[in-house]
Amino acid sequence: MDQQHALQEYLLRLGDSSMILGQRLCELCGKAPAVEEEMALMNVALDLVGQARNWYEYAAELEGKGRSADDLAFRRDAHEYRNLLMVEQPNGDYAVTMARQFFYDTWHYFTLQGLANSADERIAGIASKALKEVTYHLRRSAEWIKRLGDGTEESHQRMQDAVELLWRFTGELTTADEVDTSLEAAGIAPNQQQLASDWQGMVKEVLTEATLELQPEDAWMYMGGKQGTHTEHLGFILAEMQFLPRAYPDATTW
Amino acid sequence: MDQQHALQEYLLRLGDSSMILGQRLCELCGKAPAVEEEMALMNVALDLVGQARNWYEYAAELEGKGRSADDLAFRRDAHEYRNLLMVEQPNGDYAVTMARQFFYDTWHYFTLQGLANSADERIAGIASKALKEVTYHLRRSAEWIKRLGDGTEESHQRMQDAVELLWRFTGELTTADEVDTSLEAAGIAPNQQQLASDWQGMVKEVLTEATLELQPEDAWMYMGGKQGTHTEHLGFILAEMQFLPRAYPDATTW
Amino acid sequence: MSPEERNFQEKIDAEVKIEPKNWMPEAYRKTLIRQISQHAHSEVVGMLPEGNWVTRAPTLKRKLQLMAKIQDEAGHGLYLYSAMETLGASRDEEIQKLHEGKAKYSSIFNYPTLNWADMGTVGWLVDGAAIVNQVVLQRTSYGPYSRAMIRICKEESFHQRQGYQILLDLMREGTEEQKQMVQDSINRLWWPSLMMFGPSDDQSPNSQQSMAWKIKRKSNDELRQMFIDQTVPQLEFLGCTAPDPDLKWNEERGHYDFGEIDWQEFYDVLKGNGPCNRERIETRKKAIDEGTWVRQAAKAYAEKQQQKQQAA
Amino acid sequence: MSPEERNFQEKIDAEVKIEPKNWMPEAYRKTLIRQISQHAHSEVVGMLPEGNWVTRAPTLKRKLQLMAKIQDEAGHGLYLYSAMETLGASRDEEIQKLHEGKAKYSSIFNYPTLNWADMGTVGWLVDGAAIVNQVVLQRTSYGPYSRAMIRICKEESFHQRQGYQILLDLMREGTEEQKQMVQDSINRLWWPSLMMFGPSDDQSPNSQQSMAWKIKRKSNDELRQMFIDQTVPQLEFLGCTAPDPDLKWNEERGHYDFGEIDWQEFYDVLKGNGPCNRERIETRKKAIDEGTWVRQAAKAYAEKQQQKQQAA
Repeated sequence: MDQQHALQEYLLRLGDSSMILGQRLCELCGKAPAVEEEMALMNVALDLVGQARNWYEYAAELEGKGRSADDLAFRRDAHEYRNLLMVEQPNGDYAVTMARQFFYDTWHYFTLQGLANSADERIAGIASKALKEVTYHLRRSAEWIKRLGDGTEESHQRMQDAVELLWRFTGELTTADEVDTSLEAAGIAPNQQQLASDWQGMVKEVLTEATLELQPEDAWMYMGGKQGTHTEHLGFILAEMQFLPRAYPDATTW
Repeated sequence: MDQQHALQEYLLRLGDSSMILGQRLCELCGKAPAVEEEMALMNVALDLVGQARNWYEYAAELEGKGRSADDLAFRRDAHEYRNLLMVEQPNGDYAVTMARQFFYDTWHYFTLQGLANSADERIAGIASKALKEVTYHLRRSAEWIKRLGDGTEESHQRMQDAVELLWRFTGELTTADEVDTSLEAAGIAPNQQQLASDWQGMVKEVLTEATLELQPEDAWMYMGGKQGTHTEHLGFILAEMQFLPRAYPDATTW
Repeated sequence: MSPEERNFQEKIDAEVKIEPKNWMPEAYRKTLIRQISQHAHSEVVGMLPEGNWVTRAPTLKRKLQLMAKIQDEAGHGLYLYSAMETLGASRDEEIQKLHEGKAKYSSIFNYPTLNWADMGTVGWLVDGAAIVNQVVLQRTSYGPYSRAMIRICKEESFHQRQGYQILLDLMREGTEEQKQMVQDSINRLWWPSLMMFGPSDDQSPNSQQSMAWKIKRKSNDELRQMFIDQTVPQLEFLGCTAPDPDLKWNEERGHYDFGEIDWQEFYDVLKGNGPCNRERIETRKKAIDEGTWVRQAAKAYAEKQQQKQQAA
Repeated sequence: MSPEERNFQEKIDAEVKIEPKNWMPEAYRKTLIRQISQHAHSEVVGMLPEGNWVTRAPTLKRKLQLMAKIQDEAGHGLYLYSAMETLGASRDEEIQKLHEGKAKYSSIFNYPTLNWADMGTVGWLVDGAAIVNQVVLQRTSYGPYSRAMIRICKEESFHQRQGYQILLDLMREGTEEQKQMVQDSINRLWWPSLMMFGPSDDQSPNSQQSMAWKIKRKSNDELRQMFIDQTVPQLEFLGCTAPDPDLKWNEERGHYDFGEIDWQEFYDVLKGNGPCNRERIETRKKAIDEGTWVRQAAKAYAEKQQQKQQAA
């Protein structure tokens, strides 16, 4: 795989994953369990969409076909999206929202930590800035895993169910494909084995502290998002998110 | 108001109302309370979308701007839609689904009964055919009002709540505006006063038989759909329904 | 063999249909209940991957076609549950088993529908594979099932042609993007469609008895080969390819050769580890659970009405 | 007048802020609790009409702006609830009143947001009207409220400019359809924005005492006129019109004249009969009700942690 193509794919994975998770969090506006959470969720979402914009801008420049960051966000259909399946899963109850966030934040944190030392300076710059934000995201979601896992009987059960529900989407977070490994070889992407073991270590630590049962390591895993084969949810997300640019194709400003 | 314009508006009201209610029923696919209901709901939806197509075809011809029935369905944004607010309301529980259906079916039935004698032959033809279908729709939804209203304590309460929830959207069914009255004067649309009193009579009869409390006649009413000012729901319905034609504007066939 | 049993088997051998009131071996009854209920569940679960696109159908014509197809499937479900009930089985109990993961349905519906062309491919390949199974089942030994199959096959054939037409229109008159949708759809659904015929014959332990009872009339591998042989020319006519490098005509056998099915995936999905197993069952379970009060109300109302009539 | 009361009023008259620990008349406290909680509720309910478009914002830039604005509003809500709590009120109880329809919030949020331009108009007109109110409230007599207002006003002004910029960009560089969105949006939100200042002075019984206490500092009609006077030139600069044929400059008064507000609509919406009253309250109630187990868990966890620390 040529490096330019791999890089292009990789940037879309980063951008799309942040974008779609940000969009899912936007859906919760006005629906969070407390006003503090309204503010925090929107804050995290804002960071994520801001990061998505940075990745998209770089991807658009690299592509050099005159597409803008907005075009990448609003003019690609589901099969062209490269986000992780995890982030497109529905919000569910707050245990699901937070379990999804934690699994993703952990991946995001270690990925950015690696990318902050990327041989690609533009990537290193974006990642370093994002890492500060995501450090907070991870601290927050890990805290919620513990609160709900080790809170009441009801919250424990809900969080255990959420972990079990989402577990099948975690394989994609720790499984490298050719894009990942070729960029790792080029010093652009982080060490994939390290990333997987860091992810597993953090998840194990937090779930254990939260008195939650770990899931089987050999569990069946649902993958494909990074390569563009998604779950049925993504199409609906995009239909809503992209409505205006698509309904008013002649509009050049908004 | 010139008659051509009024007729154009009126046809869109008929088409859009059927289309949007058909779309709402499509959302229930696989989610109905029994397989018999799956079949019946899809059957009603199929009738409605079929009728919408007939009204759209006539509206498109009348307009004479080269737009097709599909263009009318899939290329107009919310403010151009002329459906009744009632039909865009969410499915809710089955009591809400059925109360919405019954209020609309009653309006639909008496409207079509009038239109079957329209001075406009094309309208009379479409309406006569649709009336057969809608006679069944009304029989069915009235039956459900009674079943749920006079079923169990729980179903009675749910149906009473549904009637109360949706009542504010019934004013639009029985309130004529200039479009309605000018077409009535031309012998094209039915007698609006008759329509209102027929609607009220039928609703009163069925609710009473269903042991449901009638709602106050002077209740505040939410209107505007017929004139293009909708509730916040319609935009989301259209974003989903229109995604493909809008995302692939160059496609001429599907 | 008891006289009843002998009489039963003689009827079967003579191609006389077994009817609900006839004596039948308990294993025959159980096998049939399992098979017909699976088939009924498949019709109902099969509405979900289509329901996923019915709100997004791109034209009025296609929307109406898809709605009519879904309505037919609900009808098939009802028809099959009725056939099953003639064997003394309870619909509620069988549905309960489905929701508990104890009853099966066609694994193909555990794959997601990810683009509009899937509505064509599901009609063409999935209904196509179903028909290959069902055409043979029209001659199945149990009367009500056989008659259900005759009726269902007719409608399924219509759906299949309609599905193929969707793909043909997209390939002939579609944009480049639309053509890619078709190929992408075939790439995703090709192998799962071949898996619809079940495990290969040497892995299919129950088949022999079913063959003797004429519940089944051809082996899984025979049916799979029939399907491939009829489908490949249609595939070529579309101008598409299958995601199988080993697929080629074998002059000697007079059949198409094809690659090995990924049996690991087959058994994974069967065990519940398919892309949508969880969602499909949850959706169905939720529908029936949340509909409990509705069905109870309908029952209560019917009883009240009956009492009123008796009192009058 | 008791000595405390005299002392209190003297402070007020001397523009010395009242602080939480100072003595205050019970009616002053109650009036403030009502006013600040209404204001806090308005910030939180006010997120909903914007939340309605945040998933559909048309560009990354606009999406980020809208998200930041919503985040600010949640912050304002928290800040105001805190100010309210300094008066001894309970946030949970006040929110309970909101959900029971006993507490008010700004009626403007009972109108739907129906097109993207509403995200501009809400910023320009709605935040604009809020600022006119709030600028005066920066000098309100209760210290924590006054300080909250100073901080909030700064952010609101930013939102207002941003909202106006959305409209200006659409009017200057937008397509015909986009310009129509803007005018349509103004047509729908113009009158409800004017209603934000409350009933006319002769219908506003509580105002006089509030003025004396300097909780309020200008009358409803004065504020409304200020708002109109500052807004009409901006409207003209946009190249849009107001849905008010009586709106015109009165040389003599040095103010704009404007038509009569539809007070029937005003009181209808106040009573709960606005387009979205029901949905807004239901959404908020659902969020808080469904979040009960989450808040309970957080509390239980915090207690456990505390116990562990004490044990250690």
